[in-house]
Amino acid sequence: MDIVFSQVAWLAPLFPLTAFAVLTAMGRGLGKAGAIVATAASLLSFVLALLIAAERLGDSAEDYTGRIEWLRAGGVVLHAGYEVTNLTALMLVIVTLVALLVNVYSLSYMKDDERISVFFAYVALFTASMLGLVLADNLLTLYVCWELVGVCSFLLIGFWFRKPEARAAAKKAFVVTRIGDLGLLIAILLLYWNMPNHALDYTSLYNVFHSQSEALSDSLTTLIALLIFLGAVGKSGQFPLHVWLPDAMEGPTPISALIHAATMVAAGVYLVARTFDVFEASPNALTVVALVGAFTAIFAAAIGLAQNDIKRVLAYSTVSQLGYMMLALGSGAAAAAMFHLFTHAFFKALLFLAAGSVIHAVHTQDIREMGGLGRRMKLTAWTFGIGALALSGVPPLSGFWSKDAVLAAALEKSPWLFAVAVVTALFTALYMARLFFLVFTGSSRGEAVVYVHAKESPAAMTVPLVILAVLTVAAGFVWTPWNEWLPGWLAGSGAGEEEAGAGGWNGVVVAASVAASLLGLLLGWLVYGRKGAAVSAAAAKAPGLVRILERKFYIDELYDIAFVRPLAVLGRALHVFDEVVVDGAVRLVGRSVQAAGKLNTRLLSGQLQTYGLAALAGAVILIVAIAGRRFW
Amino acid sequence: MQTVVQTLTWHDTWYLAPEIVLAAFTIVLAILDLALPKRIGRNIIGWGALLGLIAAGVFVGWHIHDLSTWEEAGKEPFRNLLDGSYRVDDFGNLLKLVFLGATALIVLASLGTTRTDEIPIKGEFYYLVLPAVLGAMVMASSGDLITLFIGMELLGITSYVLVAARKSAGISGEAAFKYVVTGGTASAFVLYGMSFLYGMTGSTRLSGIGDAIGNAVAESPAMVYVAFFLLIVGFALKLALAPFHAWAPDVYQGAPTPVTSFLGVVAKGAAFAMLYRIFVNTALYAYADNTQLRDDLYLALKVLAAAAMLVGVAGALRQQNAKRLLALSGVANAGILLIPLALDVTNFHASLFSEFIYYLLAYVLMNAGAFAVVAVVARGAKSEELSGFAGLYHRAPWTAAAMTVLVCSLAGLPVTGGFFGKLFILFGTVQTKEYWLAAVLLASTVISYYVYFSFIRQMYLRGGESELPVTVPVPTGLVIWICAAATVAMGFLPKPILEWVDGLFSLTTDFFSR
Amino acid sequence: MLDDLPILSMIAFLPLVGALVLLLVPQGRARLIRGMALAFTFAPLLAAVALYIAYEPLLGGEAFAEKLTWLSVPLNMEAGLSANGATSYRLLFDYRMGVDGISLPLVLLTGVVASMAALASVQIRKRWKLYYVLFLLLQTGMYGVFLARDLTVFFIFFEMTLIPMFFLIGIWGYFSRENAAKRFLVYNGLGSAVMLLAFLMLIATAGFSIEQTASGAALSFSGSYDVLAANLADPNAAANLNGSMFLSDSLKGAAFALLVVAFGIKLPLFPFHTWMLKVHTEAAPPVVMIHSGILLKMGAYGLLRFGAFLLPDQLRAWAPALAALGVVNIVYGAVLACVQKEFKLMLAYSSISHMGIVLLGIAALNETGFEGAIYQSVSHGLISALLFLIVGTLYERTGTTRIDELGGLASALPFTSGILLTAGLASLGLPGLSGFVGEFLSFLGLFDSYPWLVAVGVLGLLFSAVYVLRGVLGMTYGALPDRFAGLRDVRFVEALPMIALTALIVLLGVYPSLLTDAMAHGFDGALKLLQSAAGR
Amino acid sequence: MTMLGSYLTLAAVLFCLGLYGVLTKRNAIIVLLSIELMLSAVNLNLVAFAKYGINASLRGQVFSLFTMTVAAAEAAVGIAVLISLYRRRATVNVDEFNELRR
Repeated sequence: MDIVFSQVAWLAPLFPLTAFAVLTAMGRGLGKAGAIVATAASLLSFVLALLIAAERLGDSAEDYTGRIEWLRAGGVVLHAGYEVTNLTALMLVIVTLVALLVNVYSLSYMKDDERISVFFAYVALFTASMLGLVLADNLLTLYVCWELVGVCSFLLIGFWFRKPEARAAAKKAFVVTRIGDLGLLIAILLLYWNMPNHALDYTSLYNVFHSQSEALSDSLTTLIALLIFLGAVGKSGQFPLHVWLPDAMEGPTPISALIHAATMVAAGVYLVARTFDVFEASPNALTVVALVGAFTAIFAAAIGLAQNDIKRVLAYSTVSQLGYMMLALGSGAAAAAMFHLFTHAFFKALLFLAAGSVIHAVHTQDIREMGGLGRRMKLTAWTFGIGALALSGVPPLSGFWSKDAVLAAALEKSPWLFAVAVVTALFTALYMARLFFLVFTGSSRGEAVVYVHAKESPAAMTVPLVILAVLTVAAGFVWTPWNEWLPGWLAGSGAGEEEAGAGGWNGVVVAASVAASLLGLLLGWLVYGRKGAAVSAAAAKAPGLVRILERKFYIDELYDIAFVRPLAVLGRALHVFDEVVVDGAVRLVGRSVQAAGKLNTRLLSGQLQTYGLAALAGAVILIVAIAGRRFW
Repeated sequence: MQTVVQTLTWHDTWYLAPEIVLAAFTIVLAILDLALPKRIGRNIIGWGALLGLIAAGVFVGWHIHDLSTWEEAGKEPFRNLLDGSYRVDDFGNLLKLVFLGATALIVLASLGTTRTDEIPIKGEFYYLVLPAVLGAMVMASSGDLITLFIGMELLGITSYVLVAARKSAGISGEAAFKYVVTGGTASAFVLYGMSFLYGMTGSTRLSGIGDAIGNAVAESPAMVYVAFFLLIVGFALKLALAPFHAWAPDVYQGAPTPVTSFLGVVAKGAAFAMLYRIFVNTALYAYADNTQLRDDLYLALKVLAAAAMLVGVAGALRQQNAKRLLALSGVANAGILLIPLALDVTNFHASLFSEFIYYLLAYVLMNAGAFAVVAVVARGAKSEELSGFAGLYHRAPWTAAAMTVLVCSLAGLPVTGGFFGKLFILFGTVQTKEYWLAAVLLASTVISYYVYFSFIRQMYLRGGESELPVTVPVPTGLVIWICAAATVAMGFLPKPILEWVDGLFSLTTDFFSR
Repeated sequence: MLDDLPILSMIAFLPLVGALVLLLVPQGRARLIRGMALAFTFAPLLAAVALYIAYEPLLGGEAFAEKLTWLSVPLNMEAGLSANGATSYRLLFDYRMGVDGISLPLVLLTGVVASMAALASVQIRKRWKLYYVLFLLLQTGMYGVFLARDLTVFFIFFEMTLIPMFFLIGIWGYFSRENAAKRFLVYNGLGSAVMLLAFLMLIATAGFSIEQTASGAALSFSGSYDVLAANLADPNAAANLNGSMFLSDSLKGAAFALLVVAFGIKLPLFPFHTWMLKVHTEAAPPVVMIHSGILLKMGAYGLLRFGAFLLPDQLRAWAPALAALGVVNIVYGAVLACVQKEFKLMLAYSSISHMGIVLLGIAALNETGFEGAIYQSVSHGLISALLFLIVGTLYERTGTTRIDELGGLASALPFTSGILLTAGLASLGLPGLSGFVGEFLSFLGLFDSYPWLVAVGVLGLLFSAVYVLRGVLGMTYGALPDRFAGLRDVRFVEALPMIALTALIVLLGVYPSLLTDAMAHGFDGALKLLQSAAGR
Repeated sequence: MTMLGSYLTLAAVLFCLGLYGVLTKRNAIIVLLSIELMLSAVNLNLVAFAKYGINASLRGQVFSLFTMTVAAAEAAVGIAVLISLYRRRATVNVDEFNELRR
């Protein structure tokens, strides 16, 4: 079957890029019109993505690759190229869809901001680079886009630049993710010098690593894998580089939905999946991935239990879910990971947008000041509820299926990981329940005025919610025990996933996960849902534990002591060194010359006979030194 | 052995024409000065002196031409008078031209600037310059210790008087006294050395000494060393090489500005000429017989040069008085001028004289020019302090520009005569692998940036407290611009001069051939 | 059509002509002076672009090379030489100009940055005429350095940059400008003195050439690159001159060490960097644009030109040291930049850090590294020029460039802040902007031989993120102090150079082949030498 | 040769005396005279060499004649300068001739 649309896949990023160019060129004057332009662009690329996916639905669609020579320096030839596989097609759909919805949503969410066109320009640039990242056929191109999405997220986090917190959060996000990026960069350098004929594209990677060819030593492979994973850790907010993601919630809520829930943060998972051959070639690396993923999952979920900012709760749940995906990858089930990524994108975006709609209504993010909103904004409440249930893994919502697959994979890897995952599931359900009940049920705890004026958001915001809700419900059925379509389709090409059906129907798993989620929800209802349940019920029972959780295990403080302060100290020390020692040496030379001059001036006392004596002394020294050698 | 004394023939007077002309002009002008009534300004005598200098120069040029024609005719291009106690050769002639030219510039400049309160009896100054130059010329072209000594003293004594010419200022007298004592002591050292030289070799003829020195060293080396080191000390005093330099700033400051620049240029040049005559004709000539003596002496010269360069610039760092500053930079430049003589003569490096005279010429130009500017500025600011230069860029932009060129040349920045002069000397140093000396020269150059920076700072970066424009008298302005232009020209086209010098001068014929 | 007129000399000397013409314009006619200065600044840029278009990487710059004997100075011959049958013995100063893949990008850079600086010179408020005269002289010096093909000519042009720069710093700078100027002069004077010594060593030992004429052997010394390269590459060259000339390795080593010091001062290399801090902080922004945009690059250029092409063995021997020094530069500069309160100082230190990357590229000893070094030089030139352009406009409006005194400018000066942010991102090596390519190539080049050094050096990228964001966000983000409320954003005149530079930075980041293609084959000769050096 | 030796020694002693005088004496007149002393040491040398030196000749004596005359002239100028200076400063103490310094 012919693949016309895949050949023009490069148009997908081009639409938003053009939009970005137009918006920046036009400048702020554009206002609302700019927003329209950007939205139209994202619509175009969404359509294209759908077409591409559609033509690939048939199983035997072969991959399409197109590349140009980007730069030739001496022996080095670097390419820029794109590749369309089923995996990329899937990602294309996800990204463009969410982007489109967020664009629509923002049309009304951001309408009062005078920099709205700037906002949409950034979003467009982000969409473009994200699509580029997805389409890239080699690691260098990916790295370029990788950095670009990072910058866009930085720009959007700091979009409300007058807020000091926003500034700090933006800086933090950029720097922390950069740590990971450097790992990726070194990995690329290593690959360049060690791959046969310096190839960096996935196909060659597949050929080299998959065929167990002895091109690279095991240790080297592991090193490369780990470095790539470091990059993923940075982007996907895995422990220990997760600290930036919660702070990133300073950005406008649609951005949190688009970048920090659905797409960019998932890029790390995508990267690992894309270069999965490297990881498969090194079991140790896989184990590391699994462990980091599992730990992050439970760790973030635990923190999520005690947060009071609606967006931060979601942020930590994002971190935790990304941990799930990493766990799946680490367990060798890339398909499961991608599946979870797929579903998660929808319900997490849904949750964020719903949260946005809430914030839009009550102008606060602190759940302790909310409550009873369910009666005021039914649609939001319902959609949020669906998302929450999906996230908690309640069948038959999409979250259940994907989490199921992950858990199954984990169980294959090791029972301990499985256990951890199950507990995480329980936590997840618990904090989602807490969130839902505190926000939507019970009676309002904020000022009455706000509550009274809180009303359902306009259609532009609710429609995306509904769409996402539908998807949340439906998306899960692409891979159910009785319909293993997705893994097969993914395996059809690209990341190459033989042992696709990692999930399978495993009674234990299902039972455990369902039990965990239901238990969690029940707990949540008991503590927060019932009449007269106190907000700080948990805090009252176990204050110490709760404080630790509220302070996020003091990780930020730890880093501050461990890295930030020492760097500053070192800097100041070097500054002194520079002034005193290095420059001091220079000054010393100058001074000594000056001193010699002064000495000479002192000699010029006007006393003729002093001159004479000096001269005589000089003469004697000269003669003794030179003629003397001959005679003594 | 008793040599037959060759007497002076009428025919020989032709070869002495330049010297005779100068002597004649001196007498005539002196009488004129007495005869002329007071009301007539003494500038006439100045112009007369200028005329005399030019006339002498013409004759020198004529001689140079003659000699080159002889060379083409296959005849050795030099002439011995009084069987070699006086030589007319290219070495002498070239230096004579330099001296005459320099003096002419100085006289011309002084015609504009000297006021009665600086030199009460102007005429005196003008007709005393001539015998001084005469002395310098004699030093340049003598082949005998006695004549050398006469020339030296002629120059010395007249310049004592010139230094004292600024009767009004007490410092002038003090400077003169200091100069007399130093100069006298220096001559005493030189003479004492000469006496030993004569004693060891039994001849006062440089050629004779050169022939005999080999055995002398063999017999009693100590005496020869004594002789030469006495000479070195004497010349070090005369050239104000460190650490024999302390008198120079005082004398330069006290003397009238034109005299100062005369001392800085002509007196130094003459001393160098004498140094060349003696050392090349004896030590270098006897190299074949005895390398050790030569190595020691030349090492001494190198050390002196290095010391002079460093001490000179270092000392100049803190000077606030323009003339003292230039005096100390003169010390450094004396060191630089000494280098070529001190370098070995090898297959690949024999161009010591070209290096020397090229830098001497550049130095003459920049020094004369700089002193002319100093004179002009001092006239405006009533002081010779550097602060007098403040804001010169506003007050006299063109003069400031010229001064910038001259200062650049002093600092050895391209593209100026000073730069190429230093470059050639450096190249010689590197060719003879005296890297340490090259390093010292470069170091002193870098330090000298600081020194000359003080001029630039005053001229460009400081607003003068007196923003009144400086009036530049025509003759002085002329000199300033001649110097500046020539400096730049020497920077862009050193070739003609060097070709010319190379064509005329040759170690063997000018020094060694009898 | 270009190869029949001396385009290289035109590029080099058009500004000089401009300066001379300018001297004749009366002081008062400010507008006329400015216009002419601009004209004579853009003329060479256009010429350079024409050259770039006409330049054929495969052929190299042969078509454009210019050679005429400027001075042939006689050296007195001793009997010994004539005995060896030499008939003439001279010191040649050839006026040689040439262009190749290394100098072409830098010439273009010079043109661009100089033009932008000229545009930015609207900020200059006093002594127009002198300023522009010196400005033009400076340009001649810079073009000459990159185009010269003879040591003496190179040195003269090199010195020609010294004096005008000294005045430009000393007269139009900020408070302690005199101090800065003096430092600049003496420090760089020292550098050029050391360089001169090394040059003379090379000329006196490796600069000789003997041509057999009818009358006999004509022996001459010259500093032309070709002669030197030929003699230095030929192991038994010393024999050509009955052994009395020596090209001992020790001497070559000494010469190279001197060159490292000389160009290290310009670059600036770690212990020799303190002078340029003062210049960065005290000089007027347009002057700093030139200084940090072009003059620093001369160091890199000199090391490449004389290291790779004349003394490959020594470069190879020094490569580890250079790489290590490069890493030191990167980290040292970056860490220091992280704690600066004065934005200009921060930029100065970041320049140190970025030039360290250039060193890495040079130490890589392969084409990738070399091209990376040049690319990095060019991109850093553009970026720092842009940054200081902005610094100038900011200082003009706010009267300060201290990070802790500024803030929230993005709301008052959105355009400027946007450009500033872009420049900052470029300087922290964001892909898609020019900074990334140079850094990536340099790292890539060096990684083969010294992976660990690269691994450390990459830290520089992290720190650069830290200090750039700290500085830029500190100035533009956050709340706007009331006293800046009334600020007005840039006028079109000021915006123009900003836009142009930004466009170039983006262009070079997106489509690097623009430069790399021109550089292709530029290093072939050097690489051959290095190979043989490795062989020995 | 012994004679020569003793003459030279005497001359050396004279020279050193003169030098010592120049460097230490406070009275300007004495300083000038010390210079003369040094010069006469030279003359002694010359004459001694002329008599006893290798290939003795009149040259040395001639030289010494020149030296004397010149020395006289020099002394005259010296005294003249000193007198003009004395008119202004009313002292001949060398230490006080230090208006020019630094």
